[in-house]
Amino acid sequence: MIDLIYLTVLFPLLGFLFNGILGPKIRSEKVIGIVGSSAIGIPFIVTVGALIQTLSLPVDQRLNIATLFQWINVAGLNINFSYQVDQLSLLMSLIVTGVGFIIHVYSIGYMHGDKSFWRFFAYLNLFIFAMMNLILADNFLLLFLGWEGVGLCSYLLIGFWYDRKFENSTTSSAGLKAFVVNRIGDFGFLLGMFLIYSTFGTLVFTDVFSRAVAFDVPEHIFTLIALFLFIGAVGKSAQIPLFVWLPDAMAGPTPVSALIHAATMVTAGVYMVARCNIIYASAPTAMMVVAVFGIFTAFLAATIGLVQNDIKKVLAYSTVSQLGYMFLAMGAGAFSAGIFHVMTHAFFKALLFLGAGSVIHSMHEAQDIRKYGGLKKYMPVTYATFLIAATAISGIPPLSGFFSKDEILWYSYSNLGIIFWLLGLITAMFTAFYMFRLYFMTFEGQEKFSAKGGSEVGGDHHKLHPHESPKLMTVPLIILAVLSIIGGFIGIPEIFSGEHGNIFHSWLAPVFKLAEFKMMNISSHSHFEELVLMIVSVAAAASSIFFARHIYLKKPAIAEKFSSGFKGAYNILLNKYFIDEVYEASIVKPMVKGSENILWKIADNKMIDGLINSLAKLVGSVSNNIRKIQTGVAQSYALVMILGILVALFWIIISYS
Amino acid sequence: MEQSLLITYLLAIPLIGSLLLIFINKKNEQLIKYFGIAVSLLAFVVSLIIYFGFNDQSGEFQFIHKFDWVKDLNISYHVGADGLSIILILLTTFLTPLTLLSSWNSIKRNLKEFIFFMLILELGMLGVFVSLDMFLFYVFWEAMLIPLYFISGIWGGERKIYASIKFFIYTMAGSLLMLVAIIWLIVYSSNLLGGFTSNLLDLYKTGPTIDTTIQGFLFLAFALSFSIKVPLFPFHTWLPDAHVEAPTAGSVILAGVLLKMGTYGFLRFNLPLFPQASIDYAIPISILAVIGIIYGALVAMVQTDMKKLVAYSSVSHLGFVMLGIFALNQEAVQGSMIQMINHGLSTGALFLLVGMIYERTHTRKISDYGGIAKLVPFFSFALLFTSLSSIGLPGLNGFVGEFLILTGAFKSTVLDSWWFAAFSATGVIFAAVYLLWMYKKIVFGEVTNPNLNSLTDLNRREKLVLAPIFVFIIWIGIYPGTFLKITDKTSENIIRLVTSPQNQLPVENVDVP
Amino acid sequence: MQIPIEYYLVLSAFMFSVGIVGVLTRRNAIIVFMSVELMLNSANLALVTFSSYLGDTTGQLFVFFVMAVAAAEAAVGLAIIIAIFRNKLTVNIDEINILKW
Amino acid sequence: MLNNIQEFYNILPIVILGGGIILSVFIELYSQKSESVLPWFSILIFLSAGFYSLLTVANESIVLQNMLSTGGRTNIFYFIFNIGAALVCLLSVDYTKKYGMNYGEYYILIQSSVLGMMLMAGAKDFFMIFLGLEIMSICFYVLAGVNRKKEKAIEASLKYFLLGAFATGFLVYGIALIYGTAQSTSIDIITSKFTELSGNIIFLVGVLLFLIGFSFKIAAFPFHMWVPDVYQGSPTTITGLFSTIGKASAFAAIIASLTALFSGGFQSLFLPYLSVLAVFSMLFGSIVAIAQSDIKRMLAYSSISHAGYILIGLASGTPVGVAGVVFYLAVYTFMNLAAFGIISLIEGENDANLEIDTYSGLGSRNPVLAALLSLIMFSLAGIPPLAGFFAKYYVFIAAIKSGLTWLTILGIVSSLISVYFYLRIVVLMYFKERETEITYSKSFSGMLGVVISVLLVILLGIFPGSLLDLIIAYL
Repeated sequence: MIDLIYLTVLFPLLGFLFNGILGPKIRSEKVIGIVGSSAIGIPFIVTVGALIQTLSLPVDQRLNIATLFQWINVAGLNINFSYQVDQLSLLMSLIVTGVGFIIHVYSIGYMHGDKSFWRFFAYLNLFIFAMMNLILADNFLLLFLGWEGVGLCSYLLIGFWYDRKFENSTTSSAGLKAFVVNRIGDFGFLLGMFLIYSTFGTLVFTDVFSRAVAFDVPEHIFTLIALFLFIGAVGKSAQIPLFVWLPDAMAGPTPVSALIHAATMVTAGVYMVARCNIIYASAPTAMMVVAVFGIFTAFLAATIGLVQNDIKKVLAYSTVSQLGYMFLAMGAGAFSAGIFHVMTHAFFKALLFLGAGSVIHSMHEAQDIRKYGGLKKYMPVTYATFLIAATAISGIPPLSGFFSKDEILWYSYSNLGIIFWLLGLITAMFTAFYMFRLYFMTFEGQEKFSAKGGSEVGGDHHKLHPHESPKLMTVPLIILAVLSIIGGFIGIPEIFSGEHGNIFHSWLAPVFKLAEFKMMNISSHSHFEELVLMIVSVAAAASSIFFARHIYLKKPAIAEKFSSGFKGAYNILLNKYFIDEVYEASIVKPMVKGSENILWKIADNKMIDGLINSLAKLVGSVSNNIRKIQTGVAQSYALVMILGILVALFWIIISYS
Repeated sequence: MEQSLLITYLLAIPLIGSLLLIFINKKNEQLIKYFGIAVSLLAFVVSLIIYFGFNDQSGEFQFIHKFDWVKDLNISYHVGADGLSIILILLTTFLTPLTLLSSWNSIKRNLKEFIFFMLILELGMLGVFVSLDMFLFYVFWEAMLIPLYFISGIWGGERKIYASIKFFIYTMAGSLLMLVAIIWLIVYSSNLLGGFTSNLLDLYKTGPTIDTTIQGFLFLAFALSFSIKVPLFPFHTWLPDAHVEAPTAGSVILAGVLLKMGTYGFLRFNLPLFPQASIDYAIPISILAVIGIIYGALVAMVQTDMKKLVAYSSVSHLGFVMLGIFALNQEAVQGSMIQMINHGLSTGALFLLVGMIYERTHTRKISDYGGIAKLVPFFSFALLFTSLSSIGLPGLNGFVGEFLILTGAFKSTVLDSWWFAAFSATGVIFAAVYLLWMYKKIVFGEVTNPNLNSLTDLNRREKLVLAPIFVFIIWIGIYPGTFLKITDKTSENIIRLVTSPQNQLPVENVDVP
Repeated sequence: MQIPIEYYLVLSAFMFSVGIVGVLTRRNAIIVFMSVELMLNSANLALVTFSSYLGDTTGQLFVFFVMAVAAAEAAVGLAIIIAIFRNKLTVNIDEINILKW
Repeated sequence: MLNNIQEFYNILPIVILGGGIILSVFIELYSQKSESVLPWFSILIFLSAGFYSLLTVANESIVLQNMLSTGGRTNIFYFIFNIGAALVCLLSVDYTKKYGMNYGEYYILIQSSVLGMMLMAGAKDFFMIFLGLEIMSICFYVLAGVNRKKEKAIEASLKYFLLGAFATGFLVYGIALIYGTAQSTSIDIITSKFTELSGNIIFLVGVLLFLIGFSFKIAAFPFHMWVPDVYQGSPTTITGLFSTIGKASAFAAIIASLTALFSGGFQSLFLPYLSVLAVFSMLFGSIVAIAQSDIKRMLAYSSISHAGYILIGLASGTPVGVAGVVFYLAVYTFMNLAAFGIISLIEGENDANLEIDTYSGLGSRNPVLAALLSLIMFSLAGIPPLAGFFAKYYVFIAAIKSGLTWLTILGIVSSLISVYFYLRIVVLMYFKERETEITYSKSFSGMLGVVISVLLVILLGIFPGSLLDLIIAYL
């Protein structure tokens, strides 16, 4: 089954081509939906088959490469279209194809009635094709192909409703913003690739990592490579300072946000760091930088998330914050913990987004949570699944969120120190708080949506009555809810499951054994401490949930008092620390104005062109007044001749006297 | 070396075609159009035969055909092709029929002269890529100016006179200085080789023996002429005017092939003839190239006219090619050769698209457009696809060239500093900004301009023009091996000539004239 | 006692420069033409001097040719001047300047 | 005098010309419609003399008691002069009718001026040079003012006469000094005495004055002032005659008499003089030509700048340079004749259509003429694949071979400037539209003359080797 792995890439491409070319001609949404979803379903089955086959192999032979054909072969650079099937890539492709399939099914329902239905599925399939290339690639270049491919698809999908407004600008400019910020990240990634090629002479993962260990490369080179690659990851996974595009990415349809901006694309950065674990391991400073960026993003995003009033914005900032956690894990050297959180986060964050999607769907595109309330009785399934996801993300045992987040907190405490753990804990509390603030304002309490209020965007203005989403949308919610619950059990930490109990950790261990070997600095902390910290984090999460319940359910007035009380702070958080405005003023505006007035108008037109045109005018004016010598009188001609002759005679006499 | 007449046939076809054209009477325009396309397609077929006949294992010139032209100065009609010439010949003969097909009904007035000049232009371009005799090269190099001058002058836009004269004199100034350098080189090697000869292969032997300071001046003379053509940073101001005022066909050929003459010149003449000077001047020229990349991209960002935007993007793209050439290692030179083809395809397609929309709305102002996605879906897809190829999205052709150039520049021993590759890599970001910014303004959003509603999508003919280009864009993106294989030995050969010039000539005490 | 050759040469050079000054300063076309003839004759003088000092006849022979040519030139020149006069009623060179710049 | 029959055959071209002149005088006297007979008769004379001298280019000899050399370079010059003169006559057949100046003497004068040129080109003695020059100049003074009714023509001929005679004064004085110091007027004897005479100041002044006399004729910078007025004033076909074979003959005389001086050790002697003249004429010619509004005057300035390029060939002082000069003269003759031919066709009655803007829109109204004129303009600007380029290329090779790289660079600067005003004509013809219609005379012979010269230019451009090998063979 392993050598059929290329099917997982081929089918999404075929799906894209089918929907893309024949889409407009096929009227029925059913056919498009089925083709689109099966183009992801079949690869899921193939991946499961490959997983089973890999499990049967002995531990050390679980990395095999299926080569399709040669891509670029110039001098030292020999790159092929070839796919690497090992534990990490299988896991990631399981997540991508699994969650992807569910979201495809969901979007058949969600996008029902949209006039360019076929285009949506074509782009989604193209996205999966690019994502599969990214995670299955066996070399950096093919990974980069996937890397930019997903960036392109997120650009297309964010700007899907290209004629709709989005927060005083258009959806397409949000898409462009996403693409450009991604491109800035890719710039860093490119530099990383060049440095790898110039130091190791190849870009194929296996060779690079084996040479990374074999060659005695100075540490600062490793640090530089790691940091360059990290810039790429920051761009793609929306860490500080390049996270500004993720909140704007909410302009796209909700399934897009679920698939791309929660489950798969944004985790590409984490996957890449995990894949290059040996490089990061041999650059401790880079590890520290990753950790610091991670925790700081997590904390900052969580604070902004507290005050957002748009349901998708809250979830967007929560994604940025959770990604921060994953990078914190990477920074702490707990690669498998990071990947574990990627998996669990994919489940419950996708669920949250899809839940939000079904809420928006029933409330006719209204996204402001202050207008929701008491939807519990209208949308039971969404309510239940949303509650499960909220508890999971807040890290309440026994749900998956608890296991993955707690493991990260534990490793950050043991490898990085108390400050990281403390910040992580506070962020966890904020996460629990804003999740349940969202939950209570949406599902609990009395209905704040006015009966006759309608959706501001499109749709008819008939009486607003929320209803449960159709089967096609609720079944995926249920599946994801189940996954969010059982997802944690495969990664139970040793203290509960004994020596090799953590299946997840042992499954991924071979991939990271090079890094473990390099780091060897695990300090020995007793299990007792681990247990204590675990109890502290659970208690903190539970208390913030009750606190949120107390404010938003019992006395909403307190929220008003808080927001009016700390007017300044509230405003800063609401406008996300004015980062967008700062970027606009400090980078974009000067560049545009500068290039327009200075570069184009002055440098090009005035200086270079001016120089040449003035040269031409000079010759013209010179010719005009030289012309005057021809006075027309024969004698003046004779005079000029005589002058010439005298000069010649004078010269002959001097030079020969 | 057996004489092969293939290249002479290749040159003869457009020449005979244009002469026969005179006898077709002006009235039946259909016959003229079909005749023009048939001739250029025939030239394409011959170039394919040459491509398949080319043995890419040997870096030497093949299909050599030589006979005496002026015996006293030992000037001979001496043509041949190596990997570099083959891909550029293919690009020329590939683009010309497409441009003729695209200007099917955009050229109203005296169509016959237009096709005549296009065929002569094709002849001139092919001549430059195949001539191995310095004099013959110079004749084609200059003669090629006349048809383009007429094309952009007669069928151009409003300021066509200013633009065409500026283009003509700009290029003429550079090439005249090159003429002096060529003559100096011929005179210098006449002492070593005994008697004048303008045969390039002999000059390859004597060039490196010139002492470095004079070699520097000669290098600069050649470099000036070629960098005006490229255009390298300070000499680029003629390009936006020439593009804006030229008709669609003119700007496609101008961007598609003419700009490559400059880079071709660097690879064919500057590097092998003056190896020491090339190494000395590699860094200054690369600095200019990097400035060109960033400057071109930044200025393109603020353009209001579509064609000017694409013109400045060409300045930026060719900055990459120049950087690739002067990184002087295998990856970079290969990358620059493939990037020449990529730029020809993607910018050619961009100009074709701009031309097609201009035919319908007669305005090139970006602000006049908005929200045409609903009205012309295929056009929007085509424009997006071409912009992505021009941005250098991996999987499409632009990326292969750019990646190779940047890797080469990064690890190049001649430049030996990361900053070149780092700064030019920012060009990758700006490329995305200005092209997608233009795309957003034109295609997305609501339809603001009322008279856009009458827009019709691309008809079958226009799709037929774009299809082959898109096929090649994907082909080079996914499987560039076909083209990299051709230029592999050639680039090795050129680098070997530069880095270790072995001059077979016993260098006696040469008295410099 | 033979007159040293320099006397004649200085005389012919002097005559030559008088001719030049005549051409430059005089306004009337005929006078200008006469000063040109004067220059020619100064050349004849030099030729005759050289011929006699060198004892070789080619110089004198050359003088005949020069005189013949001068005569022909005179005929043609005067004809042109008459044509000018008939047409513009003036022979003053300063006024003959339609063609300029 | 004629010691054997072979000598007679060698100087046959001159005999043909002489006989032609006499016969034309008789035709003029006795036949009424001499105006229509004479042009074709003189063309016949020219063609026979021209092709005969081309055929007998091989037998080089000194004739008439080493007064005149024949064969080799001289015959090539004979060929250029006669073909050029034939084309001038061809062009002026209808042109003279247009201006009512088609008297027989017009052609007799042309024939005698060509005879003068041939004497100058083959001269081995200063006698012959002076004689040839004077025969040519006097005919030219009259030819300039042939159209008595036109004020400009008379003024032109007066200026030409006064300044021409003035220059001849210097020439004769120069010859006198040379004769005085070198004791002989035969060029071979003088060249053999160059070495010991190089210190003698009188001799050098003599040579300088002689050179100045001729610099006037070839319109080099300080002595060029007469050219614009005379070329503009005189009838267009005659201007063609002056600017092409008139100038070529002056160069031929310089080559005949002074090549030995320029090559040998004396190159350093007159090199500064020649290169200064070359630089100033090139730059002055092309810069002032930009400001011109009359096309004949513009071509006059362009002929000054072309004289500069030819001077570069002379300044190089090597046999290659001389070959370059000869080739350049041949190409330049045909280019200028074609240009002036086209102008004469387009020229209206009394000097209409001479303004440059009258040429706008010609491309659409008379495509053939416009195409021919733009071909010539490109060739004058020196753009390959036309002959003008190869001529400049060859001259530049000669210059750089003798180390004059800086002169070549100034040469290309001036040819760059010249590109602008040559191109302005093409721009006007093709890129601009013209409202008012201009009338121009349909003349078969004029068109034939133009087409022949353009074909010759293209031929020399594509196959320069044909003429060049001939020149180099008989350097």
